[in-house]
Amino acid sequence: MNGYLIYIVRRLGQFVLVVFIGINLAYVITHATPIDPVEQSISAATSFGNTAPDAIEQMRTSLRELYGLGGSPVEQYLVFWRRILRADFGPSMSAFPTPVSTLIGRALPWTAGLLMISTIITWVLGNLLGGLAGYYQKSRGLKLMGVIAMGLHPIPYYILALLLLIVFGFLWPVLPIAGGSAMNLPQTWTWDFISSVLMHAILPALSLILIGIGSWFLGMRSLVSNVVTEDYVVYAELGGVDRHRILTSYVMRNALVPQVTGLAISLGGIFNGAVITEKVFGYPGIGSLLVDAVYAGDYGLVLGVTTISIVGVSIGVLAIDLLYPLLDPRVKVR
Amino acid sequence: MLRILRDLLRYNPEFRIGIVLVGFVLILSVLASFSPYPPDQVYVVPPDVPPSPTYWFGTTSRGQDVFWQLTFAIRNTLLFGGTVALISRVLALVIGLVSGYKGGWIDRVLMSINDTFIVMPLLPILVLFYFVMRDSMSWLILALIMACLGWAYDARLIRSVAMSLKTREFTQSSVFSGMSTREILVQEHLPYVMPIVFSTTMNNMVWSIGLEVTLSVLGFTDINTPTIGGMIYWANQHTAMVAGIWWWIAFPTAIVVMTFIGLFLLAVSMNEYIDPRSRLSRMGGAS
Amino acid sequence: MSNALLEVSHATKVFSRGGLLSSRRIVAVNDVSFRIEAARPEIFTIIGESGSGKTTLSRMILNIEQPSAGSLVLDGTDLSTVRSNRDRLAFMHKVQPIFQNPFEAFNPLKQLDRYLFMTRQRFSAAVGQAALEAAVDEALRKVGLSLKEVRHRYPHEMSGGQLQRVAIARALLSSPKLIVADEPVSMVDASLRMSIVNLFRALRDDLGISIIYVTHDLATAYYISDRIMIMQNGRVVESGDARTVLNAPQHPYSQQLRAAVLLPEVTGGTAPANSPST
Amino acid sequence: MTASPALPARPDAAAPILAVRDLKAHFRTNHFGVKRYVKAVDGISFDVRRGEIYGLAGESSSGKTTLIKTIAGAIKPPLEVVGGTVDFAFLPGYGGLHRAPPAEVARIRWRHLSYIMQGSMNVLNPVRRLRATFADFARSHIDASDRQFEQAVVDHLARVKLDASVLTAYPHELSGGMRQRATIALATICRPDFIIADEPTTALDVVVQKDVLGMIRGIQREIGSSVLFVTHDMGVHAHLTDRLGIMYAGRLVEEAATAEIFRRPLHPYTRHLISSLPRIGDDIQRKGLEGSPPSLADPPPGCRFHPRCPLAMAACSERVPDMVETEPDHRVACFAVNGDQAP
Repeated sequence: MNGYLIYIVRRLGQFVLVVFIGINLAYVITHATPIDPVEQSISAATSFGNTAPDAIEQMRTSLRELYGLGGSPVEQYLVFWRRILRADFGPSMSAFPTPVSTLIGRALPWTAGLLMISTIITWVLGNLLGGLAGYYQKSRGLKLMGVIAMGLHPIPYYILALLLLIVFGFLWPVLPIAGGSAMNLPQTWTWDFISSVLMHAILPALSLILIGIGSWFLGMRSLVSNVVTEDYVVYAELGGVDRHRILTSYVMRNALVPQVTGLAISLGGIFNGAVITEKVFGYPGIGSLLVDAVYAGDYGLVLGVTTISIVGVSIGVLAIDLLYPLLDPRVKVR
Repeated sequence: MLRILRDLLRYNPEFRIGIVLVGFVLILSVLASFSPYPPDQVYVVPPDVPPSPTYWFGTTSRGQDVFWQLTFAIRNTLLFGGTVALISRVLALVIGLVSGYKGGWIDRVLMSINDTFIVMPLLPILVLFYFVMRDSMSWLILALIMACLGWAYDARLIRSVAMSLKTREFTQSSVFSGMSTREILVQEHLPYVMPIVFSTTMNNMVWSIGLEVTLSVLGFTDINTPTIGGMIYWANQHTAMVAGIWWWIAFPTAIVVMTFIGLFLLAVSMNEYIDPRSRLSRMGGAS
Repeated sequence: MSNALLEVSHATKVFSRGGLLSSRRIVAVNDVSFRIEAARPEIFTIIGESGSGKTTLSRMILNIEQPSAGSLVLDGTDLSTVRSNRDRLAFMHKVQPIFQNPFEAFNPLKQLDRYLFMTRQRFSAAVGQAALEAAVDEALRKVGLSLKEVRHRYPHEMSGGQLQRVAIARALLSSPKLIVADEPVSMVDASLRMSIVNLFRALRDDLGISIIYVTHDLATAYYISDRIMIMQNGRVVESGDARTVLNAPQHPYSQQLRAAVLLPEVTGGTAPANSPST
Repeated sequence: MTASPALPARPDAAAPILAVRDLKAHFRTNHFGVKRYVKAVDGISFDVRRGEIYGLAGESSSGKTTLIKTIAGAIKPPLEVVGGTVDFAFLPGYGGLHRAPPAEVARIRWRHLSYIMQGSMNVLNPVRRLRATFADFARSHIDASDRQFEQAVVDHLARVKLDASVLTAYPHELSGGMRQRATIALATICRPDFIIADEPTTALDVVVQKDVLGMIRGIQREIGSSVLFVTHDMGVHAHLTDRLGIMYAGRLVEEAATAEIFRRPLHPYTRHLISSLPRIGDDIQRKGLEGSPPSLADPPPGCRFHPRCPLAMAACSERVPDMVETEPDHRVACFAVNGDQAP
């Protein structure tokens, strides 16, 4: 058990390091560039329409405070960290005076829900089909699926989402193409609301699943075709162990071990996909929030979403890493 | 090198298709030099003309010829991907080889940083960059930033190979033949790592071009330099899809998908070629 | 007082494994001392099973691994002072290794003769292509090969026995005083094994090279060794003249090892009672 | 499961438990234009009798591993059986596992034919506890309640001096010797008629090796199985096997009772093999053999040993010598020994 403890401590250390480096990166980006972020934000925020001069001045003051631009670089750095640790990103510029944290809190469940469900479906489906394709290499259906996976895998997120939008939005309009739920429904736990949420989630989830499934499929297929040549699989075959048992407990089980690590590694990428997907389908998650915040020049919101996504993805990675030893008993001795 | 190319062409259908696709895209990008219109000028041709013998891929609502615009776009996009791949390969190679061969605390420090970059969600960070830089964001700067963020996974790959190479007996034979560390890394280990570098180059280009398209579509790049993503951005700005100007979006999309599938197939066939088992059977080792 | 070619005194190597919280210390080599005289070339055999520390010890002698405590002095030079590139070359000029797996001893992607020429160039004053080729050919002839057979060949084109000969020829090209051979014949086919083992004898008798032969095989050890040293769990349990020790081992572990040797002849006791051939 | 210490019935020479006839198994590969055709097993015939341990000796490229793979029915491309038959007494009429219907093969595996593989490190599923592995392999063959089955496994493990606690362990938690003993227990739990053992002790330390060999012998006597035991280590053969076949470059060159081979080897290759073995307490100078084993992709014509043979004659490079029963139970394939029976 001691080995597991060391493992956990190590992963926690890695988690802290990821968050630390990520947030420092955010600091460097916002503070070390020669451009004055305050003026940038104000010009972006005020470029549409007329804003009263004293409102601009008020914005300027609160932005300066928000950036922590006063004082020495060390003080600025400390102020920056203090705000991050308190999750205090100030009021949103675009939805003044709602605090940034409230906006993020509202959007986060949408993204988390969409991402979790579609990631799990993608991972399970991709590995299952890829595993079968690696084991039954002669099956025509699975070979065809391999070709489809190869074709889908390299398509950029945006293009695929756009294609789905065209197909299900214009050519065959059966699914809602925008929003997280029907506008007229109150957000309470009624069946109408839940089914509306699910209906609205189908297209964005489908785009994420289609785009992601290829790499799991191909990865698992090649892993399985390696695992079947391992001694323990050959031995089980020579031992007349039930074919089904060999496939599940010997082949798939062992091939899945690196795929779990792979899932942790790919979480950051999955999040990238979610941002564009949310934008295309008008999904009210933090991806949309981020994009709109950039358009509106809302510094606090952009920084808040960036920080939250770094922390969120790191927590996801940590969670997967902590589950990993359940799958691979050898972790304890390493 | 030429023999590898010949072998792959002759025996690997995936490589053949990949070469054809990538070759087509490359030819298209070369054609940019012969364009009758400068890429940054608008309303040089009648707007919204569907594909025809005069305008093969039609024209845009901004009065640009889609075909010639596309040649510029794909050239810039490929240049972008190539730049990112080149710089990040150098980083991955140096960090991977040194980390793997040296081991110890150097390895531990480098790999901790490395693992951090692997799981970092890059899009928000790139968006933050754009947010701060705004109009000063050129594609070269974006390429530099992405190269600095995109080496980690491949460095780990190279490191694992370097580590196993280090423990192989021929490394010690080389040491005791009087070779220096630099000579061993360059002459003995690099040949094993090069195929990985080639195949990850393809994957890295797919990755960086994909991100660039994403950012451009959102308008978070220098939209005045024509790229594939930039074209789609302008098409969206003019609601081309709703207006029925499908060719404005369809052709850039088709070209980028071709590029991706081509690069991906090249990477796949390369991987198969460098697979140690297949390599051994080609060389005809002991049975 | 005669000069020592190699003086190992109280050599100890500790590996620590584990992470921040619990680091397990593994004493791979524990207080080992022995000495090889410069004036009297010999085959000195280190015997042990896996985990005995014999390979770690041989790596310390090759200066691939540094001792945690104790010292190793080669021909008057303490190995811990060998740091600079020049020192390392001077060190490797005197000591050369032979490894276990002949198929791994050379880079499979490179031609074999490259290592031979490289070794000669680095360890002797270069004197032109013809002299270089003559030197390489001479070294190869000492191991029963010739430059003609090896030139432009890749490792996979040769048998394990041939490759091990090339490895020995390469080691000879630096004109070493000591060769450290870690299980050099365990992966060589039986029909070729004895030629390699005999070669070690010839190196000692004809060229005056001392050999540290690391093995688990008591029979070949008996066949070629002058002195042996038996190790268990990092410690030396018994050492001395090879014939004396192996004919009548004193330490219980040595006796156990000796008893476990499977003799290549069918003895009445082990033949099965129900043997159908009776 | 009642333990029957009784010895197997007196071997019946007319009905061997395994009869291999003129077996040919070749590798055919084509990678990026490099075609190879390796005749790894090229016309091998021999019998294994009931209740004996039959040893197969040979060097790294002698084809012995391919031979037992073919016998065990582990044939996957690029390996293919080109000709010949493999007949087990418990699987009559098909001429080999590779030709029998899958249901028949499933019926005999582990119940009648089990296998001990080379290298113990990777033979057991690394993510499965030993209890589950035992159940996977043996449960369907043993008609008992779960409790009784567990008890039978524990009793059987005791035979290889393993504690019941190993059942809850993962393979990596055991030492090399324990793992190999566990696989021996696994291979013998169903009391199979025939056990194929491929270098089961090569990776073990000498002291452990002797123990493990003793256990194999003990269990084999107790349950009366026949064993086909493959190793390159002549010491192990001398210690364990009843009869011994010597392979060289894909063919069998000599076969006799193990004691007979060590006492009076006839084939020049065997003679060399025996005489070159060093012995403690014996200082006679020993010689290596000139040349190298041939590549199986391009073997020499005629007798494959002739380029290295001190007794080579003209016929040796032209025709392949047959295995001839020179003396009762002693077969040799050599013109120099048998004389040239030219047609």
